[in-house]
Amino acid sequence: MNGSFKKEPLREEPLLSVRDLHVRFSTSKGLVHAVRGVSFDLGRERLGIVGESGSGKSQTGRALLRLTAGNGRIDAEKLMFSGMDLMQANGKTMRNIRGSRISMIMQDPKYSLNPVLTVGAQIAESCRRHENIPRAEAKKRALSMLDTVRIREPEKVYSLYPHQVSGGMGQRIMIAMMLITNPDVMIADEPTSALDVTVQMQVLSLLDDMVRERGMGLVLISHDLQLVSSFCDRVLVMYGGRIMETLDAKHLDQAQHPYTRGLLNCLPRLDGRHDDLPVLERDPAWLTQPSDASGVFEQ
Amino acid sequence: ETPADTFVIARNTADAITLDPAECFEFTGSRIVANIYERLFLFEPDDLTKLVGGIAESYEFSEDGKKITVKLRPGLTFHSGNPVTAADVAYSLSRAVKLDKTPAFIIKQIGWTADNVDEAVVAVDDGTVEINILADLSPALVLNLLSSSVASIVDMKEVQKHEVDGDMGYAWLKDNSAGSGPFMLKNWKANEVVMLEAFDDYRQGKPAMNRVVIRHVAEPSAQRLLLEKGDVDAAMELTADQLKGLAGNDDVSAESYPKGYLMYLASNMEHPVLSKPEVREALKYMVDYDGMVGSFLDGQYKIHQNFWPSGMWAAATDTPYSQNMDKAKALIADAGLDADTKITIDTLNKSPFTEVAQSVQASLKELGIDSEIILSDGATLWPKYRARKHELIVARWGPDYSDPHSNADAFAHNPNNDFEAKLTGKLTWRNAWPAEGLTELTDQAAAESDPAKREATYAKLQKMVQEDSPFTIMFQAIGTFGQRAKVKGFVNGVTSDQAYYKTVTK
Amino acid sequence: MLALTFIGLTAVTFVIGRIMPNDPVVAIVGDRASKEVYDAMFLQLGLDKPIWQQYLIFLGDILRGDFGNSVMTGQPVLEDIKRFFPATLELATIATVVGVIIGIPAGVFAAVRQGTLIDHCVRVIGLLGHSIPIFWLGMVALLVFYAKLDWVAGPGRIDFFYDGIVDPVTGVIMIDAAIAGEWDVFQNALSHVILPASMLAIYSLAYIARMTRSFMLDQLNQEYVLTARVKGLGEGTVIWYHAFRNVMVQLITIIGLTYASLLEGSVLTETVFAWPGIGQYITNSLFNADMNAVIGGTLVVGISFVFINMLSDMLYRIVDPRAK
Amino acid sequence: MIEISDFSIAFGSGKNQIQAVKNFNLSVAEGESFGLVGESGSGKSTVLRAMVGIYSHWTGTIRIDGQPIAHKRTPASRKHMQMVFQDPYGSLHPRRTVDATLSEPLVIHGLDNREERVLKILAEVGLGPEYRFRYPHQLSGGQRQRVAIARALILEPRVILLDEPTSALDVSVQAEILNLLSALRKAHGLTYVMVSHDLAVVGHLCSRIAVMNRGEVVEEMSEDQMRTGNLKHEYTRQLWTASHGYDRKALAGFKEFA
Amino acid sequence: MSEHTQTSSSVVSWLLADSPDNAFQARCQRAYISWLSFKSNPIAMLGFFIVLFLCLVALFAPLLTSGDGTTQELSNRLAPPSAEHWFGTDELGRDIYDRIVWGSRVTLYIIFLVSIIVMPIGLIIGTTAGLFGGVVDATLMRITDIFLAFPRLILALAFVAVLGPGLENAVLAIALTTWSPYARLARAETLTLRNSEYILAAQIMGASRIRVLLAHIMPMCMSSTIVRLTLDMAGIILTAAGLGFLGLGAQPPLAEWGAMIASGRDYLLDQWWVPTIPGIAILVVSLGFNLLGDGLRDVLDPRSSGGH
Ligand SMILES: Nc1ncnc2c1ncn2[C@@H]1O[C@H](COP(=O)(O)OP(=O)(O)OP(=O)(O)O)[C@@H](O)[C@H]1O
Ligand SMILES: Nc1ncnc2c1ncn2[C@@H]1O[C@H](COP(=O)(O)OP(=O)(O)OP(=O)(O)O)[C@@H](O)[C@H]1O
Ligand SMILES: [Mg+2]
Ligand SMILES: [Mg+2]
Repeated sequence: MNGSFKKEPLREEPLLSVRDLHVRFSTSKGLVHAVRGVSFDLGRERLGIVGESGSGKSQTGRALLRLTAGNGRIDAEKLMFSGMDLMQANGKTMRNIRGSRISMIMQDPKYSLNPVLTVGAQIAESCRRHENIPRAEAKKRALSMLDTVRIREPEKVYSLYPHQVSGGMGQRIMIAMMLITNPDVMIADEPTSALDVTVQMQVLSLLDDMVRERGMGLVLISHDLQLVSSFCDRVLVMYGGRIMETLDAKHLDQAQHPYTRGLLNCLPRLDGRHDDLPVLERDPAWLTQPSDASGVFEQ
Repeated sequence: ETPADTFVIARNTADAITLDPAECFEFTGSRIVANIYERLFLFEPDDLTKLVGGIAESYEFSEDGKKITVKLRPGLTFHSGNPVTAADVAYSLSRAVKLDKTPAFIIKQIGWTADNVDEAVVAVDDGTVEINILADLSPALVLNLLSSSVASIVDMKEVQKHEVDGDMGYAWLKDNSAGSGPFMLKNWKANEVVMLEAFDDYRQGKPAMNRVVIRHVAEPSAQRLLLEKGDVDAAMELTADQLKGLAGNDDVSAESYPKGYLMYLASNMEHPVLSKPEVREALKYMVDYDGMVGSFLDGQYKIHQNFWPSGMWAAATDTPYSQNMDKAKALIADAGLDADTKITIDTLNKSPFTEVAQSVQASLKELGIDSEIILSDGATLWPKYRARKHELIVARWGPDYSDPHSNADAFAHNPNNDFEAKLTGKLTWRNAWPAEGLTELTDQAAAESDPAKREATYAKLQKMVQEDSPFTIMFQAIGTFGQRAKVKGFVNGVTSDQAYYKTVTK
Repeated sequence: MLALTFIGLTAVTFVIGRIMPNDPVVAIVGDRASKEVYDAMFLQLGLDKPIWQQYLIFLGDILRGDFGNSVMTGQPVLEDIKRFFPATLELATIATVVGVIIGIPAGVFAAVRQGTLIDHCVRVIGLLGHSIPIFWLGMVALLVFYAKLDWVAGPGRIDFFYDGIVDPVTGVIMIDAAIAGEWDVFQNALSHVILPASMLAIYSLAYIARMTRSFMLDQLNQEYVLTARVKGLGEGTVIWYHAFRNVMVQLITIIGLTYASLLEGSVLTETVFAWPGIGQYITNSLFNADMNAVIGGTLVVGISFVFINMLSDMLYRIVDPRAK
Repeated sequence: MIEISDFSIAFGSGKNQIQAVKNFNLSVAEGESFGLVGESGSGKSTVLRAMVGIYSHWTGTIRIDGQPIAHKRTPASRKHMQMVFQDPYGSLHPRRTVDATLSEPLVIHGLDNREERVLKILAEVGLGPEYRFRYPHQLSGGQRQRVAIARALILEPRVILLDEPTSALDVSVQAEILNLLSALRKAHGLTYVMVSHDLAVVGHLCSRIAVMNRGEVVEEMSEDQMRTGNLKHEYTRQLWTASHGYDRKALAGFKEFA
Repeated sequence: MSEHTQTSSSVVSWLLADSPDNAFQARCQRAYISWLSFKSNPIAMLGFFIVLFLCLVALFAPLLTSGDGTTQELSNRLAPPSAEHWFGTDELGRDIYDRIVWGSRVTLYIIFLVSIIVMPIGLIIGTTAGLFGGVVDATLMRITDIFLAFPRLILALAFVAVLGPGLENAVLAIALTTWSPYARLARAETLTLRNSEYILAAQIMGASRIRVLLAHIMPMCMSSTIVRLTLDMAGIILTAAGLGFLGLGAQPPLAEWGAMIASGRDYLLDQWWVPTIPGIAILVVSLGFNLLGDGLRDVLDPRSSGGH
């Protein structure tokens, strides 16, 4: 079902390499350890991260951009991106990387677009920030980008405000905004869960095309295991801030971990009926038992 | 710093509503009118108790004392350049009567009405006016009445030029001037500033100050800052306490002058308790005269217990009462009050009325009478007073003109005590006190032409009011103001039209 | 909608004029007037007519721009208002502008550094500004900056020797002076206006800063701010270009309200600084039972309030694309 | 049990008028479980809301148990039909404990034995008595949804309308709620009308399904038809395809229906 | 000691228990949690202590003073602060400390009265307008607009003129001029609440509009109203003082701080303590309320706590 593109050799030289990533938040109720020792590599591929709510998917994604909320702290053995350890990078370097080399697509276009700026301005801003090009040039780029994400009347849409576009269109605009700088890595945090199924497919296909055409590395975060496995090449399954299992999307049915199996089984299926859906039984030992599961490329 | 030829005064001018002498009856307005207009007779700054001729050069009473023939000074001119003639005099007096604004009652006492005033005041020739007295008044009283600012002489030609719909220039004169006094009105912006300019051809010569500026400054503290800073030459509303604070500053001096205001405590005779003679008397013994004058009234008021202010002709100055709580308590015991007697004290929401009322309240408490103070602004208090709705009131009274009749009429004269009579101008009526016996005596005094007998009658009247009336007259006001040390010759008199800018030098 | 508010406003003003225990006739003729004079004025004022007729007459007069004469100043009320209102306008405008110029950055700054010392300082100073009895502060300010340091001019709107030099075009002396090119006058007027305007500015500043802070905090938690950061934008751009634009939308209403409430005139400030403003005018009129002036002044204040609200609504629609 | 015919409703007026639902017809038998699917904005919620009387400006007829219902509802007429909302965070009053939320309908309808009833219904939705005095913020999303279901059930209605009851929940919690719902239906013989945009979820619970698009029903099908993909309308097929996960090739044939 | 810690810790665990046993415990828990988050805000705590202090001073006024603050000692007027008169004496020789302490009662009284008038009026009008909409909304909001557009002092003066002077009437007048922004606030909030699902759920259950209004919407609008009221308290105290100064508020010899400033302001330059000490009292108390309000907003405002 998934795309045919896969250049195996790329796996040998990851775009992004994460080792032992931790994200901790200090709150009034004490320390929240949201991400606990996550390690993975990302090549020019589609990598999925799934897990139930609160399992640390989004925080993992954000940590890659070092955009954790003010009360949070990131620790990692290494966070390598194209030969650079992001853990050591200063604010300026990070800002230069964000948006231009690593980008992120957010979940809900309704909230993640600035309501008082035209969508065009928001798209153009991205490349103006990173490429220092004149306004007119930026606009041209933005228009062609809108065209690329298959928006029909780019000129018209360019001057619309976020509340004037539909959810699907908003998500395409979001994608255009993040793709305009041609980043190497794209993190998509539940990019379609606010959309209708059909629109969801269209947006995913768009992302698919972008990865294919531009050779990006894509991290797709979602809680829908079925969807992710049908779209991605590899899937990391997270629970309680840890990676439980890494799967090749093709071999989803061979998932070993009871958690992964639970996630799969509790979905109602279109083809075949259960009277009662199996419910996920969580085992506290999952959080403590040593796990060698990681998304690191095998040496 | 103020310019050397300009006299700048800081004052709360919120009361000024008109500068037309026929209508003006407010403190600020009267002071300004007195410097713009002249009258037939007036008091010069060198002796404020002696009435002298202003525009009048000489006068003569007829045999029967019913007619005064006045000769005008020759060669006087108005600000417009028009000569001052007898016709102007006749016009001015008749205008005041016919317009019939608030102060018109002063000269209407002479018996003048809109219908007869043209016959009563006649210009015989350019320099002679004949004045007929149509009421039972002594000619001495009439001269005093004619010295009040409602009898100011206006420039007939100039005023008539601005007449609209037969209003005798009423609309125009409100904020314009047409007089012959030492200053001309240059500019009046209500609640902001009044500017006067010296009149070159004034009969006594051009005043030293080219300009007089009266700035509206409501806060005494702000006035004081302006004065100490030298941005004004005089600050008119400094309290006595503030004057003490000026003591260390050699650039400024604290000044005072006697004022005509009396502060009194009055009881409504319709009140079942207050109308008891014992209670009334107890009030007079209860007041802490010395305590107040020795403290917060210090420098602002002095003890005065008669209805005619000292510093004026025929004023009695004895002060027989002082605080005597034992006597007061005994009187109250005689009156036999209920234990839960509670009364209200109305007064103005201004210093020192509040403080006086509080002192009264404290004394009452000592007598075992609970009381509540009701503070109001004038707009609320006076209508209440006029409607006889008060119980006790701490208020003040100033003479309308410089003759004892002015106050006798208020404190000792009440021809009809009925509520329907609405003699709201009389304090006797307001307190529902019939003033039996005193009313007739007051009429007699007004008509008496022998000055000695008049004086004796007024002495008697003052004694009577002092001994038995709803009024406990307590204090007479002292005007306090601050001025720059270099200012000389700024004279202020008992009545508000006795403020002289023409003698000021810096 | 506007007309409705206007009619309501006139009706309430009218009713207030009628229920005040002051006798409007006495206010005009004085209390020594004879019964005839009193009755004549009573008829002239139309007080014998039924109340609704009186109201219609009143409404008609107002629509013709006739507010009657003020007893207190002897002038047509409209003339008075033309004189006093610009003085208040001047103060209110400066105060609001200062409040905006200082209050907004302070509020933004506090929000961005939430919980730090700076934030607490801005908050406490803002709250202090809101809690100080203004006349007291005014007196102290006069004492310090005028009497002791001599940095500014004292009470009043302009020194009398500069008075009357420029023709009143707008009524706002500084503008008039600027138009006429009389820079001495301008400077004098400026030096007078600084202190009273600062007093009011402290008020508006405190309020604006506080509101800015809380709006900004809301906005900084929004997803789109994260989007902007993801794009690699600098902190300045994120705050001032992205978040602040949204704050501005909300601030417009707040600033409009502040401005409108300052236009009502602050009696205390105007009294302390001998400032001939509309607040003092209305209050004095009220104490002198000068109902024409009270009604006129109140109406003008009310109308300007409605007008400013309308204006801020309009501005809101322009700035906020969501409000069509 | 439920009979809706010629139902239409519009919002706004003049140029801004939106015809939310047009000529909607529906008939649900007693004890049946009926599903409504369709994309966002297709009018699914609107139908439910009109049925429970939140909107009153619709046209057409709605019959419950053969009785036509009036546009303005009386409290008594509301008792037999209750609704569960999509957002478990927004459908509980944040300032009221579970107990207060569950007792209120009893107070309104003057039922006695409140404590007993509350405890009983809590047990039924799988919450122990220890949850009785908690506030919504002390509950997880799934627990909140259970409370919302309990609230709907406490008046012992015969019809329950479910507006996307699981779409805000995690997959694992969704399973629990779906199980609970089907168990409750069996136990009480309830009639369900359930709205969702997820075909699989509707398919799991419902025996008959109507597909809505732009305010109109485009197709009605049985559960079996849906499982086998035996569908007539193009839009329905497209929806069905998309529900099977990402499929690039199929996408090419997608059309715009919105 | 140990016993004490034990009981207190058992109380705490009772307060923090996951599953409260009854409605009372649940309510206490809510309050306790709010208190905890409130407590962690030092500025708010400062405000809280100031207000608490005010209440204590008012409560124990008779114990804290030697007289009732109305005794005049004219021979000792305008005395500077000293061991005998901590805050000096005023123009009538009254002890300013005593007056400040007694004045705290008046201040509290004003606050109490205004609160119990403004909150219900603002809430009822605002929520009714918001919930019922249509003509009701239009009418109520026009009335609100008119009150909002009116110069406040004039309106207050007019009310007092009608009602007569006195502290209660002044408070009533203030309340009548203060409610309009509250109505607006409540209406705006009601509009957002009106379509929220828990309100719809209540309606579906058959709750009458009145019930929805009183039991569901009002409690939600309450906290923002309380916050706004605490923040407005400074202005209310000052307005009351202004009315007192104009003779329409507290009547002497009642010690009311605003009136004390007003009557003492002529003494600012020479006897600074006469107006300054009541000024500071007002400042501190207003500041206290403002800080408290700020803190309460963080705790009570549904947007900033709880929810999602
Ligand atoms: N600012 C923060 N302060 C404290 N804890 C936080 C903060 N942000 C996130 N967390 C906690 O971190 C954990 C992981 O959160 P994260 O957003 O990564 O979950 P997720 O897997 O993306 O869940 P979802 O599917 O709901 O988006 C959660 O338990 C969350 O409560
Ligand atoms: N109160 C309302 N006022 C105006 N328009 C409304 C209102 N309620 C719904 N609509 C409109 O009616 C249409 C149908 O809305 P409805 O909520 O029924 O859709 P839905 O199928 O439930 O969508 P979703 O899956 O997003 O919940 C939409 O276009 C919506 O904008
Ligand atoms: Mg997430
Ligand atoms: Mg819906």
